[in-house]
Amino acid sequence: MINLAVDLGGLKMKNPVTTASGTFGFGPEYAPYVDLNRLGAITVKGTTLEPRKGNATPRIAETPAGILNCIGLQNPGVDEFIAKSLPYLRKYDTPVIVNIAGNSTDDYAEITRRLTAADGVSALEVNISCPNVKQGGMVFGTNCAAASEVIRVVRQNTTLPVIAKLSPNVTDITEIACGVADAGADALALINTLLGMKIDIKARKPVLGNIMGGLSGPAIRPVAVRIVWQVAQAVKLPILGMGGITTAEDALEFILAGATAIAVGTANFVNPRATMDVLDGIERYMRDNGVKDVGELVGAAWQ
Amino acid sequence: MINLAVDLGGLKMKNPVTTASGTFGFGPEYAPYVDLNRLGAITVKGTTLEPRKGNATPRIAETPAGILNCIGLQNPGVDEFIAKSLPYLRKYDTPVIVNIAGNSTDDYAEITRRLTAADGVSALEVNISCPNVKQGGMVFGTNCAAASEVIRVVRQNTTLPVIAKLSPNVTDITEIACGVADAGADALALINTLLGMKIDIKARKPVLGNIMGGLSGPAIRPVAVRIVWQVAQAVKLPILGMGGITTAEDALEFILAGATAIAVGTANFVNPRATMDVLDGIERYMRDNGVKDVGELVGAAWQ
Amino acid sequence: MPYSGIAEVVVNKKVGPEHFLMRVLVPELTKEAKPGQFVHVRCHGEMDPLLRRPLSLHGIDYEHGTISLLYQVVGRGTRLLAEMPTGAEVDIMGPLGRGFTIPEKAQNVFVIGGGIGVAPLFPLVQALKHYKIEQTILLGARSADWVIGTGQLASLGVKVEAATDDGSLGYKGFVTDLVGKRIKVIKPDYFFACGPNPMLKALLEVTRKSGLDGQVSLEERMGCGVGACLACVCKTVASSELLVASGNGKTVDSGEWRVGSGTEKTVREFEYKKVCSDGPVFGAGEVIFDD
Amino acid sequence: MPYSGIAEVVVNKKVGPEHFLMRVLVPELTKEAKPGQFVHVRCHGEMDPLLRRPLSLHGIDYEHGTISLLYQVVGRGTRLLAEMPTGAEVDIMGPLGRGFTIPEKAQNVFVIGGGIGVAPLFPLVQALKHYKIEQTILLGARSADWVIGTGQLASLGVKVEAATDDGSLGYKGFVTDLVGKRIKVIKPDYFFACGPNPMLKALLEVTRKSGLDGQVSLEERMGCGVGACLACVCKTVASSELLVASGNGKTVDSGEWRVGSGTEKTVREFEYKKVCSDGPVFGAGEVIFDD
Ligand SMILES: Cc1cc2nc3c(=O)[nH]c(=O)nc-3n(C[C@H](O)[C@H](O)[C@H](O)COP(=O)(O)OP(=O)(O)OC[C@H]3O[C@@H](n4cnc5c(N)ncnc54)[C@H](O)[C@@H]3O)c2cc1C
Ligand SMILES: Cc1cc2nc3c(=O)[nH]c(=O)nc-3n(C[C@H](O)[C@H](O)[C@H](O)COP(=O)(O)OP(=O)(O)OC[C@H]3O[C@@H](n4cnc5c(N)ncnc54)[C@H](O)[C@@H]3O)c2cc1C
Ligand SMILES: Cc1cc2nc3c(=O)[nH]c(=O)nc-3n(C[C@H](O)[C@H](O)[C@H](O)COP(=O)(O)O)c2cc1C
Ligand SMILES: Cc1cc2nc3c(=O)[nH]c(=O)nc-3n(C[C@H](O)[C@H](O)[C@H](O)COP(=O)(O)O)c2cc1C
Ligand code: FES
Ligand code: FES
Repeated sequence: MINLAVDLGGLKMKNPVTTASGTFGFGPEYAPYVDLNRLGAITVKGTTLEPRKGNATPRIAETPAGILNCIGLQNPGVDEFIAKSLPYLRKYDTPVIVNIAGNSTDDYAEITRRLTAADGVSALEVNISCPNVKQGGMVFGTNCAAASEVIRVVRQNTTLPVIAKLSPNVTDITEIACGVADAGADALALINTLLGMKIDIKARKPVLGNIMGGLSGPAIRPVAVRIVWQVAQAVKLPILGMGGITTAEDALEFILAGATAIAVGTANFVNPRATMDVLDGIERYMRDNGVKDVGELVGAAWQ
Repeated sequence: MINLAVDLGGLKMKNPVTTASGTFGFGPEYAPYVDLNRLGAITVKGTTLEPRKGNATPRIAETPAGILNCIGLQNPGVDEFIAKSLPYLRKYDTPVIVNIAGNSTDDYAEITRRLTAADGVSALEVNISCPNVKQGGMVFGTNCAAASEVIRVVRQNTTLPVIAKLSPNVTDITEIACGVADAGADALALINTLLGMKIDIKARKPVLGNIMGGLSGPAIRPVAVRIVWQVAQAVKLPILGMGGITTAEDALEFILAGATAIAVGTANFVNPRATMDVLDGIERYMRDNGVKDVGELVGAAWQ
Repeated sequence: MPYSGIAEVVVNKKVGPEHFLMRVLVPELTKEAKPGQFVHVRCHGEMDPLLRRPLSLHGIDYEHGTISLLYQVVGRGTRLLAEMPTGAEVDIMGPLGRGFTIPEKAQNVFVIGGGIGVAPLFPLVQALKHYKIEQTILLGARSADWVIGTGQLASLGVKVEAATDDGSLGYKGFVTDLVGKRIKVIKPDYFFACGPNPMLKALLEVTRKSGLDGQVSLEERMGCGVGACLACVCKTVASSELLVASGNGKTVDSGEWRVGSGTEKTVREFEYKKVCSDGPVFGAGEVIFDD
Repeated sequence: MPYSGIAEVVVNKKVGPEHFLMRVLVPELTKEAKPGQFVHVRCHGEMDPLLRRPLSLHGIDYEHGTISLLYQVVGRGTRLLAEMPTGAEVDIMGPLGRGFTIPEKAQNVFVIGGGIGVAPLFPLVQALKHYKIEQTILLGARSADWVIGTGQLASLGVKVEAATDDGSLGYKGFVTDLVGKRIKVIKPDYFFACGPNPMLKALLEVTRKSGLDGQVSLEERMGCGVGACLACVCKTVASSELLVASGNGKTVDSGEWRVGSGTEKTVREFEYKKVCSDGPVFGAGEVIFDD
């Protein structure tokens, strides 16, 4: 028998495959294509205390082997999420990771309390790395003290596993990883998008409504694998790896680099069954290579 | 008449198109495909004081719409460059930009003196951003004080235009750009490669001989355009833009974002005539849009 | 439930200056397809270009299990599609989105298409014909060559009028101007439209002025196509709110702007809706175009 | 001067379990082509996969201006190549690199191929035949199916011997072992070889032990293909130096390691040479394989 189950900082997942926040909606959108019960966890769209409209359009642009997005955390707010989305998600036997963002540490504290009190939330992924919002977002994630402070506040207000989602747009990500580890994070999510932009040469202005956006998809995978590799060796926390994963082979690169679990993001848009294909492929690789427990592969490329 | 000539911090180029260091050898390699006289400048492979063997193989890996390289500054050393390559390059009516790297500020000082004394060097591009060498390279480029110090030393030892080539692997590139501007740089080259890696899932170890490598090619273009856009608005120096330019449309994105000149790198490997195609395309765009001077386009997306 | 998988290209041929018609054998998808819905198509198997391309259902052949797509080559994705030979496999998802709904009261309708916006109107025209609803089709394009499908429509026995920028076919000018003129004569009671956003914006000014209600099919850049990524949003009147024309000088019949059972309230914020899953077809009273 | 541009695919057909033969019409390239050189091919027009793929000249038809490529589908690039229909345009650069040189003294040679390494040997075999040099061709592969081109070689009237891992054709075992055995019998005075690096490494142990000189064609991952990027380097004996076998227990006839007019000196560092422009063919005495 093959064991695919993993423990991501206290979050028990039946397999290492989850969805990247913002690329899988709140669950029902991909239900026609994916058996949600087979996912290791469902990570939902970034949620804030208050409802948010998000940024102006265009919100997406295609780039070589990637996309830029500037959605800007459009979401119905935490209360509507609890009232409308959680009941749907509770029908599934799959843990729910809620990705949270805020403008201030007070926001993070309050949303943490509300979600901790709600029924059906399994872990919090703390987004301190969104490149697409003016307030909060990436500024927390590129400053070590601010990042640690947010995590400390979330930690103090919850008993749920806390996953800190870090920005790759920094000089030394291991420093921030160490900071949030000390502040009480149970796991790290690596990576959020790279800051990028595209210019429309006909109009002679930026393509995206918000000028800059976050670069995701296969294009960024080499950067993401490098960051997982570096952080896994510097910090003892388990890692949720993501960034351009489209196939099981890609996912295995992250696991071998040191990720305990992985998330499929942009690839869902290209192949709505990408999560299932990745899961099946990991299982096949393990069978073909006589790997009994997926844990044996975690960090195997440097251990 | 259309004016394509630009002034890159004192370096007069007959058009804005040059080659990215390390992707065009020392000139003769692409001479069968490109009329070297038509280039705005030729930027040669990174040169060090002493000859260097570079890193172990494999030195290149393909990634989605990009490549990773870990050449590691293999080069014959500055003296052999002056003796063997400069005489060849002097035959052309095209300025030569020599990309220099060193392990210490003393190295940078000495190589600067030797190249300044040599006949046929038009500008120095100071590589403080190579991700592929242990000593020197990127550590200079990610630390503002160190970066400024290198530029100061080069500045003190030459009358040639000094172009500082910066690393994108930093939290705030405008800070470093300001630092090297104050230290006396005449222009900025943006960007060097992003740090990345790839893992061979069969062998369960990194693909590249040097583990990590520099990511280049179309995949990184959105990041490079964003950096040019940010720096152009923060610093008064002219910018040599690069990162994934394969067509004239790509080049125009950089120019509209604020680059005075642009360099074609990885694209040479895909299309050996890429520099010429880019140049022709820029001219066509100017004609089609009634642009008389390429300078009118520089930064036009935000001005 | 939408299909997602491989389908066989049965026909792929040039039918206009930059236009191709592709017929695809995909019974699972066809059987649920409705006029106004779209499919999300992968143009090849590699990672660049990465995203799928949304294309409207131009033909739905329930009997043979095929759909057809009418597309214009405008960029890399559509160029790759145009290169697919007969027998090729194409990765396709759909049917997606909410299509047209034919209101009970409609008796005499305008079907308006601008440019490639004509694509989704064909199955609608067939449905209208099936319900014996009188219809006038008004198509706009830059010149005669660019008006696609008039022959096919005429063979259905429906009235087709064209407007071309250069007057090489039909009315010389914008189709929206033609609509303005013909509304007065034909006095339709409803309309359906598809075309580029600037055309639809102009059209809504015309129809609102005439008090004509209808439905429009919108375009927006898409990521997922299934409502998950929030890339494709458009501005709509906030639910249960009444939008009163604001400072830009237009006066509109407030009745036209009512959505659902909305009661008259103060002006409030817009609401973003998703073109891919709330649309692409929206009520004409619902959409807000920025200036 | 090497050609770089578009060429027409004249034939592209399956010729082995994973092997394809592509003939390309490209007179400008053909006229300068020599055995052992290669071309650098773009597999499609998009940005992923990005790099060109190096493929040896497997056939050079000076008369018709075509070259042929024999390639094994191992990854995405070669898969895309295999999908190209007759009449397709392929973007090709070449001829590149330095090919085989037939030494004056060679009278009776071994031509050794491992796996797809057989590809560049065909034009060489024809040249050797043209110069009336006696030759024995030794091909290694995993099994009978995987030995490509024996028929074609036999039709040239040259001796072909095979070695297969499973013994399904010819000698059961590695081609390098077969070479070891046949050297003693046939006593060749020179050899040419192409195959995967581990095979070449084993081969050089055999030939060095027997004092047989020759040339080997190497493979390394490439970027530019023209000597500009320094990606494709291989280790060679540093110029005008003599490599004395170091601590790993092998003793070699020092004469075998001499390069050019090298004089005997102390052990020094290796030198990196570029497979794309200094090679792909190197003197057997020149290359150093890491352990
Ligand atoms: C619901 C819907 C239905 C459509 N139906 C049709 C149809 O039946 N026939 C047809 O020819 N076209 C249709 N379009 C437009 C079609 O999707 C674009 O022309 C196509 O995506 C262009 O792709 P490209 O790679 O050729 O162009 P590129 O410009 O290279 O595409 C770059 C990116 O922009 C997006 N994009 C470009 N133009 C548009 C556009 N007009 N609308 C939305 N996204 C765009 C692409 O999807 C891609 O992500 C429809 C669009 C939508 C939203
Ligand atoms: C000088 C030379 C001549 C060659 N001649 C032939 C030939 O005639 N027939 C043939 O079938 N193969 C030949 N090869 C090997 C051939 O280049 C590779 O099999 C091919 O590049 C694989 O591409 P892919 O996309 O299918 O595989 P992938 O593994 O997806 O390729 C990924 C990357 O690795 C590189 N790569 C993979 N395998 C090799 C390899 N063995 N050598 C060098 N680079 C590699 C590719 O070029 C690409 O950059 C030759 C290689 C060299 C260096
Ligand atoms: C459309 C879109 C929306 C996203 N929204 C969020 C979000 O709300 N919160 C968050 O932490 N990350 C968000 N992300 C980032 C992804 O979760 C992920 O970190 C990133 O896209 C890299 O993974 P990928 O390359 O597999 O997409 C978003 C990404 C995309 C493409
Ligand atoms: C093979 C290779 C070698 C390079 N060598 C150097 C170098 O010696 N010095 C340097 O400053 N940059 C070097 N670079 C970086 C390029 O000059 C350029 O900054 C980078 O590749 C981004 O541009 P591109 O995407 O167009 O290639 C190298 C890049 C590649 C791909
Ligand atoms: S395209 Fe993703 S929500 Fe519409
Ligand atoms: S492939 Fe670039 S030097 Fe050989």
